This record gives sequence, structure tokens and C-alpha cells, in this order.
Amino acid sequence: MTAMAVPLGWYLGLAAALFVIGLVGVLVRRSLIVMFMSIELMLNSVNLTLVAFSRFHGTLDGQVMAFFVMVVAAAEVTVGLAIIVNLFRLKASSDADDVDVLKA
Amino acid sequence: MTTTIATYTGVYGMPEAGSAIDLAWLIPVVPAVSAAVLLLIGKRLGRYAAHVAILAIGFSAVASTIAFTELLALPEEARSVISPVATWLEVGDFEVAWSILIDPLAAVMLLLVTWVGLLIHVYSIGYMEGDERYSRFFAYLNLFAASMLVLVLGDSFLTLFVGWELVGLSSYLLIGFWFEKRAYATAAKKAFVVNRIGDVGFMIAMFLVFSATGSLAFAEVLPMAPEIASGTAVAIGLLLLVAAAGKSAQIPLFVWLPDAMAGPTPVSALIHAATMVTAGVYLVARVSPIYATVPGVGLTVAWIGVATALLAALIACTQNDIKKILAYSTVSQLGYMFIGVGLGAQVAGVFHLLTHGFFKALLFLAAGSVMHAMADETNPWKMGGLRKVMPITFATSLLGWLAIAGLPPFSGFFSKEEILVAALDPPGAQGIWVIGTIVAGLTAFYMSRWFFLIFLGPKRYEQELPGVHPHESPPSMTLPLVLLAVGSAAGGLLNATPASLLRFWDPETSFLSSFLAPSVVPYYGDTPFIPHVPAVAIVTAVAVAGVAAAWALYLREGVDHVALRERLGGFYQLSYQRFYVDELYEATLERGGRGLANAFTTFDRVVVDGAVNGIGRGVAGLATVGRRVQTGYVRSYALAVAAGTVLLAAIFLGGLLNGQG
Amino acid sequence: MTEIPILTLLIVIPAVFAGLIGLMSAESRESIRAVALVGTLVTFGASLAILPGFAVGEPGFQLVESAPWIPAWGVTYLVGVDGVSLLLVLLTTFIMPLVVLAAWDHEAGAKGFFASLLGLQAAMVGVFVALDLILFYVFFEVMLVPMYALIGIWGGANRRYAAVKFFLYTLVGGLLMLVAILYLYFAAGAQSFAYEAILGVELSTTEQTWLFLAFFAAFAIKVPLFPVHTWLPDAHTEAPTVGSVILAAVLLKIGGYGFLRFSLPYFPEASTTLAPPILVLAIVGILYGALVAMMQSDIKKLVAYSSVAHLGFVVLGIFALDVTASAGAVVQMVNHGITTGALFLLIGFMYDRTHSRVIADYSGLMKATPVFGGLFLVTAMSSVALPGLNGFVGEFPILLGTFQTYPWAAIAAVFGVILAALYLLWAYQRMFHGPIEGRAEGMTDLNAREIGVMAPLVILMVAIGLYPQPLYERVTPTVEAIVIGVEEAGVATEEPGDLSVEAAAEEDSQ
Amino acid sequence: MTPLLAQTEAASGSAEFWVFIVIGAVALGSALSMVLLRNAVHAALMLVVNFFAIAVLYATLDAQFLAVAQIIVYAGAIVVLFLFVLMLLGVAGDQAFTGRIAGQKTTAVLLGLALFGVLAAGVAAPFLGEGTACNVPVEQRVDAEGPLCEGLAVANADGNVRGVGFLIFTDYVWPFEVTSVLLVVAAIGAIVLGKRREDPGELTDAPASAVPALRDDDDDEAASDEDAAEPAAAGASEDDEEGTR
Repeated sequence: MTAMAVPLGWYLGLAAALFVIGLVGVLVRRSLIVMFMSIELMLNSVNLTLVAFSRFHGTLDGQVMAFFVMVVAAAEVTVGLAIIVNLFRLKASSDADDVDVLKA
Repeated sequence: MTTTIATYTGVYGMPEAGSAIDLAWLIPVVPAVSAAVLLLIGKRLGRYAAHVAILAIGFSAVASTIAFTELLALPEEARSVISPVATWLEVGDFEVAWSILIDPLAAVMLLLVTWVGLLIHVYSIGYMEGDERYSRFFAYLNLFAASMLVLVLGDSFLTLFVGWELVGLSSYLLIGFWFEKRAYATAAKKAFVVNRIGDVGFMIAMFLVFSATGSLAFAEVLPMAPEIASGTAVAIGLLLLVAAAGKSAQIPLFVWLPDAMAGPTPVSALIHAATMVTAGVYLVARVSPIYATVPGVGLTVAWIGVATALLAALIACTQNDIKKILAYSTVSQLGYMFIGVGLGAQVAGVFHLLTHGFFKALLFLAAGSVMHAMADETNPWKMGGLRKVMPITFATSLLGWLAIAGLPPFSGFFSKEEILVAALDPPGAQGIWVIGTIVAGLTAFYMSRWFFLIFLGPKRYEQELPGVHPHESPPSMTLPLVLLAVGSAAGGLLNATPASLLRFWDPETSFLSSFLAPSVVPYYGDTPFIPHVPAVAIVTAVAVAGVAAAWALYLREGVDHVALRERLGGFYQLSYQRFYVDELYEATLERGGRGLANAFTTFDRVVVDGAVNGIGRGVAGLATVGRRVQTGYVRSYALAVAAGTVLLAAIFLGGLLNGQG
Repeated sequence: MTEIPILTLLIVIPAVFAGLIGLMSAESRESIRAVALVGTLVTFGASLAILPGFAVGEPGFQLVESAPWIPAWGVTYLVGVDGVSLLLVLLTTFIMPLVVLAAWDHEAGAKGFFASLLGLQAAMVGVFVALDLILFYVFFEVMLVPMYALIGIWGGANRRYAAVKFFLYTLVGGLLMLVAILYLYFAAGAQSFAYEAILGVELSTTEQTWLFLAFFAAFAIKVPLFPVHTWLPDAHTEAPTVGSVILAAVLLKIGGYGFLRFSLPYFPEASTTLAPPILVLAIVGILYGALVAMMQSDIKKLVAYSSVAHLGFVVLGIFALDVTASAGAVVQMVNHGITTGALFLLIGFMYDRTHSRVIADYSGLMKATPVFGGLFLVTAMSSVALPGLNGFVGEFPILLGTFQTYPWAAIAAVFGVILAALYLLWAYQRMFHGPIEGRAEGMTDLNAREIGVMAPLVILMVAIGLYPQPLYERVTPTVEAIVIGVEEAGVATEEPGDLSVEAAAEEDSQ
Repeated sequence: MTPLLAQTEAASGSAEFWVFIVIGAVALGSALSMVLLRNAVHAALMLVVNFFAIAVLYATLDAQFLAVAQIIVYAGAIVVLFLFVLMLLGVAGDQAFTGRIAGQKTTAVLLGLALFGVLAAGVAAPFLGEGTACNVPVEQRVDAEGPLCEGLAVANADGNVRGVGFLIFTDYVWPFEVTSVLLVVAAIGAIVLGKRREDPGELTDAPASAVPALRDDDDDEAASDEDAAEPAAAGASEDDEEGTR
């Protein structure tokens, strides 16, 4: 494979776009689970940047970082969903706006 | 042409040890101590409280007389004696000491205050008998005597001021002696506050004197009088006039004296006739060197005096309260004294002060004796024909009436004439002589009305009224009456020349003029009498006319007073309602003051306190705004986080870009 | 005498006794108040012991004791007295035994009550003797706590509001002062907070003005001066009798003391330039305070506003920058302590009997309770500055001195004398004169204890009124040094329309 | 010309370019649709598509291990978990977009665009990758001694997996161990959270009946939830005080 056929900037641009879509997803959607998925998307976009830089720099550190991100993401999902389930037990709804106990 | 007799020496000597003058500080201290004793343990003394008080005032009287004789013995120019007692106030460059100044003016006042005081103390035994606060009355009388003596013996403006205010306090206590009645308590407060207004004038004058001369002691200030800048001297003169007007009830501040009749009659006699009210006249006389430098101010004093005399005389003609008539008569006679001291004829002023002290005290005590017998009835129309029932009171009142009416040869004639004669020469004072003469006529009229309605004429009281048992007062009351009557009759000799009654004013030979000379500065000078015989004759004629008018109105039968009042109409009402002066003050000062006070109170509560609480509420309001940010929705928090990130990224990137760019 | 750290003793003794009371069991009320009385008397005795050691004509600080406290920051425990603070310390130690006696029948929480009283005394004496700025600030703030407790716990109906208002007002002022103190500390090279160390520091006029205003904020609230006075009436109406007495007798003096101790010597130019506006504030305080007092229906609020008026005179005296006026101001501070303290004690005795402070509820008290009426009249007359009593010997020199430098101020202020007579006598007349009605019926006259409390105060009123020299001898040298210090350092105060014929020896060469 | 444009013409020829364009579009499309689709399950499926796209991109970036890991971990485990929970809670129903917070949507979109603008500016910045061998136009990448910018050739010399594994167990061994602990903790956490409470009463303020048959059907504890607050699921008003606050 020729080195860097596609310039680094593009990958970063794509990752940025994905990240932004994830962010908007979190802010816009009311269902907790979809929000959660958007978070996963954001994490993935970060991984993409890491990997892109890894190739760009010619070292594998980026990829290892991405790997660890994946592990953490997995842990996060398990706990996150457990919370969502509990929340559902409590409020019988997974709508983020129903949970406003902390309202001042 | 103005001739001045013995010039004002301004020399103040020291008394030799052990003489009465040296121990003169005891004169005010003994009554003060006795007042304290009576206040503390008076109740237990019961009847003997009066004796303690009389002993104390008696001591002062005797001591004053001895001091007077010692002063007479001194050579004429060495008659001003200062004996320091102790330092009082020494602050920075301001220094005042407790010390006694005895000079002819003070000596004369001493005699008046102590002897008249003694007589009135004796009179009070009978009058105040059976009162539940008997001992406290005598305590207050002694306190008053002590204060007046401090005033008279004060050697500096400040010590005089101490006496000045303490006299105000004792008059407050005595006017409000029967404080159960609210009206009497209000009268007492009114007297104190009006005096206080005068005192403010006194204090500002003292500030001016101190900043001009660096001291307040008469011994230092009076000799320096000519050097004081004329502007300051005018200010001092006017301010002292305000003070004197407050104390001696002259035009703007006279409203308190008629109400002060709420006090027991001996109080009215002592304080509101003979002694306290004359303090203003004494002050102006004492400060004559300063007034001498600005004669114009003296003229203002005189005009205030004559205006007050006229106003008071007009009011007195229609009052139906024997004490109120005397009160207005006092205000009027004080006006005369102010004419005297104002026009530089201090001797005439002081002379009238003395004679007035005698006959006015006499008239008040006589009124007291009448009220005592008539169950405190004060309306003359419910009396009449008391001649037969109260012979001594009648006889003494007769002398008093003749004296005050200014008929020769009684004391009132001499002193009043001297004042009016003094008004003939000074430029612009002729008007004063004219009004003075009219007032003399009015005085004769209302005093005759007073005398006729009470003693002569038909009996207008029912015998059976409870408590009305007209009889002569006990000797303890009539004895003072007799002594005062002698004083009123013979008072004229004080300043009359023995040579002949007609040429009765010869400055060199008449006793009082020569005696008082060293301590006063007569700037208009005493003109010899001779050219003024016609003027004196006119005044006497007017006085006689006044008496005749009163006789015609009140002693002849068949005078329909009711019709008379309608015809007089407005004038009568105006005079009877006291020219609505009280109502005027009430509307302007009291309501204005109360309104202002209310405005400030609400201002204080609403604005100042409001601001403070406002700040408190403001902070609380801020908190609620802060609270609203916490919506409770996780997504709004997420939004906030996102916004923060974008901001940070922008800043970070900006930094990088222009760093690299 | 200087070996025994007498001034420190004056602070320590009350504190120790307060601790002692703290340890005692709450029930034994009698022994608690006995210990409190002994504590205050011992302190008073100790304070009298200062007098022989105190050189009368000496303007500087005497009996100075110092010990390192926080060396790292240059904070030393430095105490000393001069003419001004001596008088105020004596006033504090003199009033306290009377206060304890007056609170003899206090039941609720006697232990906390008397402990706070003694703690308050320790702090008050501390404030007057502290010569280290931080020590002064510490005592200035510590003093608030017991006072807050007195008002907040043993106070009247809405005591919480009054206590918090009092606390916050003074605290805010104090904080501004702290900022100024720190600025001064660094301006003086950050070595020490001692009074002398900071005295000579060079400050530009703008610096001086700002620092002056910071100190002014703290002290003006304490005085209290016109715009910042509204905490006083609330504090007085809600405080227990004893709290009011201490508040009036001592706490209000710290403002005046502060002006003389810190504002004038440290910031001469600022004091001179800012004197006229402050005088205007003082005059407004005098006239406004009197007028508002007239309209009060609660006698305690009336006396509180009268305090605003009286202390207006004190500030007038201080900022007239004239020796006579300032000396008069210090003596007037002591007089006000005695007179208004006595007034509050009397109102307290009345309140103990009838539980009402509304003037309209009473009538004919003079007839019902002659002794009470007599004492009230004497105190009222002293408050109205009747010559022969202590009020006059303080007020007259103030007005006289102020007239020398600012004639317009003196003339405007002197009318306060009329208003004072008006509101006090009007209240006196409504309560004491007239027939016996309302709560005056069946009211018992003062008992021996109460008369015992009032006796020393009345004797002092007459004694100072007739012979105030012992006070003036000690105050004048110190005040003279301060005022001349301000004149020399400040722009020469031109004589406004000097009326004196021969120079009234303004700058008499000392 | 900015370096970015230069790179595009140069790279347009290679296969990687086309792969990038297609897969990138797929990734973006799936991401967008995941966010926009009302039905949560459809969104989950779209997420899967996205993960696959990214996996392919990893492959083109010589990160073969990660590509596979991505497919197994993300696409395989996480999304399945999502679907599992979705089915469990039965909330797959299309949810209204109208959130209760005013102006949330528009602000969110604006913020997103702003963030994208900033990131794009950062990415396009000329300096990025300056001076490194690979950031030059293609023709300069090879000079005399051979290809300067050899990308991951050396690192992946004996295979990406071996390279990554080597690195993990040498430089990153500590993070590796820590993350393993993390995973264990996460697992335990999930179990604890998932356990059924003894007395759901004091926890839940929703009426017992409203809670779907989550509980094990064997124990028939009487969910005596006395304060039968109105079902929380109903669109409670903005500032309504929730149940037993």
C-alpha cells in the first residue's frame, strides 16, 4: 500500500464529523439509550483519529490507545445500561427529561 | 449732648480674705445644699421643710446685705470684685473657672432676689399648706433661688449661662408642680423649650465672644469690647437679645409666660414677676460695654421692648383671669425695662426692674391671697366687693395698683418716667416715647380694671359656694404683702434726689445712678430732667385718664358690658384671643416640626432601612436566578458541557493558530 | 507598676471568669451571677490600679506590653493606653459591674448570659488597648460574637433579624478595614502590624483617601453615622436591657475611638479634605436623629435615635480638627456612656415590671413612682446637656471648638440642643406627668438594688458636670498631639473667616 | 495552494482514496440516520453499520487488529447489549423529538456546527504534520534512499497484531492490567445494579403495577407501595414536584 494515499486531514475531518454527529445525538435525542449510542459513536470517532495518527506517525501507540478506549467503552456500556435499567424500574420510562429530581 | 458719669473702669479687684464678699460663693451654695437635703429627706421633715428652706434663703439674704454694705464701703472705682472658687473647665485654649463677680449691678440684683425670695418663701407656708408634695415645693424654690444667685454672681458668660439654664430647669419644675393636670405639664414643657430656643442664641453669642476675644470671663471680655469687630459685636448683641427675649418673654418668645401661670402663685410671684424674667434685662445691662460699641443694636432692643409692651398691654385689657392679666402686665413692664437698657439708660432699666420686683410680686401675692380665699377662683367677674372682707389684701393691693399705674409719688411713677425720659433724646427713639406713653395709659386702665373688679364694686359671688369663704389670709401671707407694699410705695426714693420731688433726677446725687455707674456703660447718657417736666406731666395725665376710663367702665352702674363688647367687635376678639399668636406658633412650628419629624421617620424606615433590606432581598433574588439554571434535566447540563468544550477548543485553537500563523 | 502586665490582666481576668462560669452547672444561677459580679469588680479594681501608674501630661502610649504572637507575619501582641483609651477602658470596667447587678434576676440561660457578658468585656477592653492592627481587628470582630449572642438569644420578639443585621453591618465594615490594614502593612514594607510601624508610612493623597474611606466605613457604622445607622434602633429594641446598656455605653464608642486612633493620625491629608462632608453627615445625624426620635412610640427606640444624635456631636468634635472640640468629643463619649447607659438601665427596670416600652402605655409615673421619676429626670437633664451635669461639659467644648474651625457646622449643630430638649421632655411629660393611668397603676418603685445600680451613675453625672478636670487633664495632651499632627501633616487648615482679633493661638507652640 | 488541496489531486489515483470516500460516506450516513431515526432499534442497527464502516477504515489504516476488535467488541457485544436492553425495556417506540427543554435542539445543532467548524479549522491548519515525511506531496515522499514516509510498514513488519501485542505487553502493560481490573469492577457493578431490591417500595415511586414484569416471577412480595403517586411516565409538567420528594 502506498503510504498515506489519503491525507491525514481527511481522516481527521471525518472523525470530527462523526464526533459532532454523536454530540448532537446526545443533546437532541430524549431516549437515554439513543443518547448512549451517540456516546459510543463519539468514542469511535476518537478511535478513528488515534488510528489515523498512528499510521501518520508510523508507530503503533495510537492503535494501542484505541484498543484501551475500546475496553473502557465496553465497561462503560455495561454499567451505563445497568443504570438505565434501574432507572426504568424507578421511573418506568427511559426518557431523560422525566428524571429531574435534581431540579433546584 | 451726652454726659457720662463715672466711666466704666473695667478694673476688677480681689476681695480681702474672710470678708463677706470673699465668702460670697456660699450665697448660692447654701440654698442649693438645702434644696438637695429637702429633695432627699424632705418627706420626713413634713412641716419643718419650710423652715429649712426659709433658713437657707434667709442666710443668703443676710449674706447679700453684708456684702452690699461691704461693697458700699469700698471706694467707688474699686467696687468690682472677683473671688475665684475653683477651676471648672480647662480644655485646650478654652478655660473657665467657677468664680464670683460682685459689683454694684450684681449686688443690687442679689438684694432683690434674696429678699423678695425670702418674703415669698414665707408667703408659701400659708399658700401651699396641705399640699401632698409640700417639701418638694420648697426644695424647688430653694433650687430656683440658688440657680438665680449663680446667674447673678456669675463672673463669665458661661457661669451666667449655667445659672441661666438651671433657672429654666427650676421654672420647668415649678410651673409643672401640679403635674397631674396635663395642661400644666404642657405649659412647663413649653416654657423649657422656648427658653432653650433663647439659650441657643446665648450659646452662639458665647462662641462669637470666645472666637473674638479668646475668653468668656467678663473681666477679660468687657474691657476689650471696643476692640471687637463691629460686625461681630452686632451679631453678639442681637443673639444676646434673642437669649434675653427667651428668658424675659419678649416679642417672638413671650408665649410661654402667660401659660406659666399654671404654676402655684408664689412661683408666679417669685419667678415670673420679680426675678427670673428680669434675667434678660440683667444680661443686657451686664453686657452694656458691648452694646455701647453698637448703639444701633440697643435701639433694636428698645423697639422690641416697646412693641412687646404695647402688644401685652392690649391683650391684658380684655383677659378674664386675674393671674393672666398680671402675667401680660409683667411682659409689658419687661418691655419697658428693655427700652431702658436698650437705650443705654441701664440705670433706669434696673431701677424699673427693682420697683417692678416689688409691686408685681405684691400684686401676684395679693391675687394669690384672693384665690386662696375664693377656692382658687380666677375670674374677676365672679369677685367684687372684697374690700370689706379682706382689708389688708385690699390696702396692700391699693398701693401696688397705684405704683404700677405710675401715679406719683409711688415707685412705679419714678422708674417708668426715667425710662420714658431716656427715650426722648436718642435719635429715632422719640417714637418709643409716644408708644410708651400710650402703654402707660393702657397699663393704668387694665390694672385699675383688675383692682376695681376684685375689690370695689358690687359683690358678684355667692356666699354658699363650697369653699368660697372670703376671709383675710393668715398673717404668714399678709406680712409679706405689707412689706412689699412698703417697698412699692417707697421704692421711688431709691433713685430720687432728696432735694425735691420735682427735680427728682439728678445723676450725681440720686443714689442708684451713682451706685450703679461703675458697672454699666450708659452710651446715650442720662439727660438732666428739667427740660422734660412737660413730658412727665403728659405721661401722668394719660395714666390718670386710664384710671378714669376704667372707673367709668367698671365702677359706674348701668354699663352694659355685653353691648360694649359687640361695638368693639373685632378689636375685643383680637385682644381676648391674644392676637392668635399661640395659634400662629401652633400652626407653623408645631405642625411644621411634627410634619418634618414624620417625614424623616418614614424616610428612615422606608428609604434607609429599605435600602438595607433591599440589598438583602437583592442577594436573595440573585440566588433564585442562579437556581433556575439547575433545570434537573441531564440534557441541559450536557448542552452546557458541550458549549464549554466548543469555547475551550476555540480558545485553544486560536492560541495555536496565531501562535503558529 | 509596669512589671505586672496590668493591661493584659484586664483582658484575661474577664475571659478567665467567663471560662469559670462556663464550667459551672447551669442550675446554680445564684453562684453564676456572684462569680460574674466578682469578675467584673476585680477587673474594675485592676483598671483603677492603672491610674497611679499613668503619667497625666504625657500624650504618648504608656504601660505598653508586647509579646511575639505570629512572628512570621510580623503580628505582635502589643497593648498600651494613652489619654483617650484610658478613659474608655475605665468606662468599660466601670459599667460592667453595674450591668451584672442590673441583670441580677436574669433567669433564662444564666450561664451563657453571664459568660457572654464577661467575654464581651474582655473583647471590649482588648479593642481599646490593642496597638497592633491585627490584634485590634481580631478584638473588633470577636466582640461581635457575644453581642450577637446577647441580642440573638436573649433578645426580644424579632431578635434574630436585629442580631443578624447588627452582625452583618459591623462585619462588612470590619472587612473593608481589614483590606485597608493589609494594604498599609504592605505599604510599610510588610515588617510589622504595630501601630508605630505603620504610623510614619508615606502615602499618596489618593491612597490616603481610599484607605481613609475604608477605615471610615468600619467606624462610621460603629458610631453610627447617619446613613448607616438603622441597625442601632433595631439592635436596641431587641437587645435585653443589659445588652442595650453595653451597646450604648461602650460599643458605640469604638467608632469615635477608631477615628481618633487610626483615621486622623494615619491619613492627615484625607482627614482634612474629607472633614467638611463628614461634618455635614454628623450634623444631619444630630438633627435627623433628634427629629426621628421625636416620633418614636417605643421609648427604647427613642433613646437609640437620641444616641445617633449625641454621637453626631462626638463625630462633629473629632472632625472639627480643633483641640477643644476633640477633647470635648472624647469626654462626651464617656458622658454618653454614663447617661445613655443610665437611661437604658431605668427603661430596663421599668420593662422588668410592666413588660411594655410603649410611651403611650404610661402616665403619671412621677406620682406613682417618685424615685424612678426623679432619677429619670436627672438622667434626662444630663442627656439634654443641662449645665451642671456631665452632658454639658462634653457638648459645650465640642460646639465651641467646632466654631473655631468650622463656624457654620457649630451653628447648624447647636440647634440640635433644642430638638434634644423637645423630644426627651415630650416623652418625659407623656410618661411621667398627668394622672396615674395605664401601666403606671400599681407599678412598684425602684428597690434597693436598682437604686444601688443607679447611684454611682448619678453621682458621676454630677461630679463630672461640676469638675471634669480629671478627665480633661488626661485627654487633652493626647488629643492635642493628634490634632496638631493632622494640622502639620495635612494642608494647613486655613482659618475660615477668622474672627479673632488677636490670634487665638491656634497653633500654640506645644 | 493549501497543502490539503495538493494532497487530494495527488492521492486521487490510489484505491485507498476511493475506499475512504465510499466508506466515509457510509459512516456519516449511518451516524446521521442513527441520530435521526425515531425508532431506537433502527438507530441501533444504523450504529452497527457505522461500526462496520469504521472497522473498514481501520483496515485501510493498516490497523487490522483493531478492525477485527472493532467488529467483535463494538458491533458484536455493545450493540447487541443495546438491542437486548431495548427489547427488555420495550421502549423501542418512536419517541417524540420535542424535548421539554426550550431551544435545546436548535442550540445543540448550532453548537455541533460550531464545534465542527473549530475542529475543521484545526485539521486544515497548514502546520499540521509539517516537516514530517508523510505530509509532503506524494512525489516528494520518495527520495534517493527510498520511501521517506513509510507509514506503518516498519511497525507492521511482522504483522499488525504482533506489533500491537508486543507494544501492549512492554510499554503498556500497566494500563493493560488496570483496564482488566476495570472490566471486572464494571461487571460486578452491573450485577449489583441489576439485582432486584428487597423492598422496591421505598425506592420506586412508580406504582407497583406500572413496573413491568421485571421481577422474578417466583417471589410474590406484596409491593405495598402505599403512596400511589400518579404514574411518573406520564408527561409530568415542567416543574411538577416528583412523587415523594
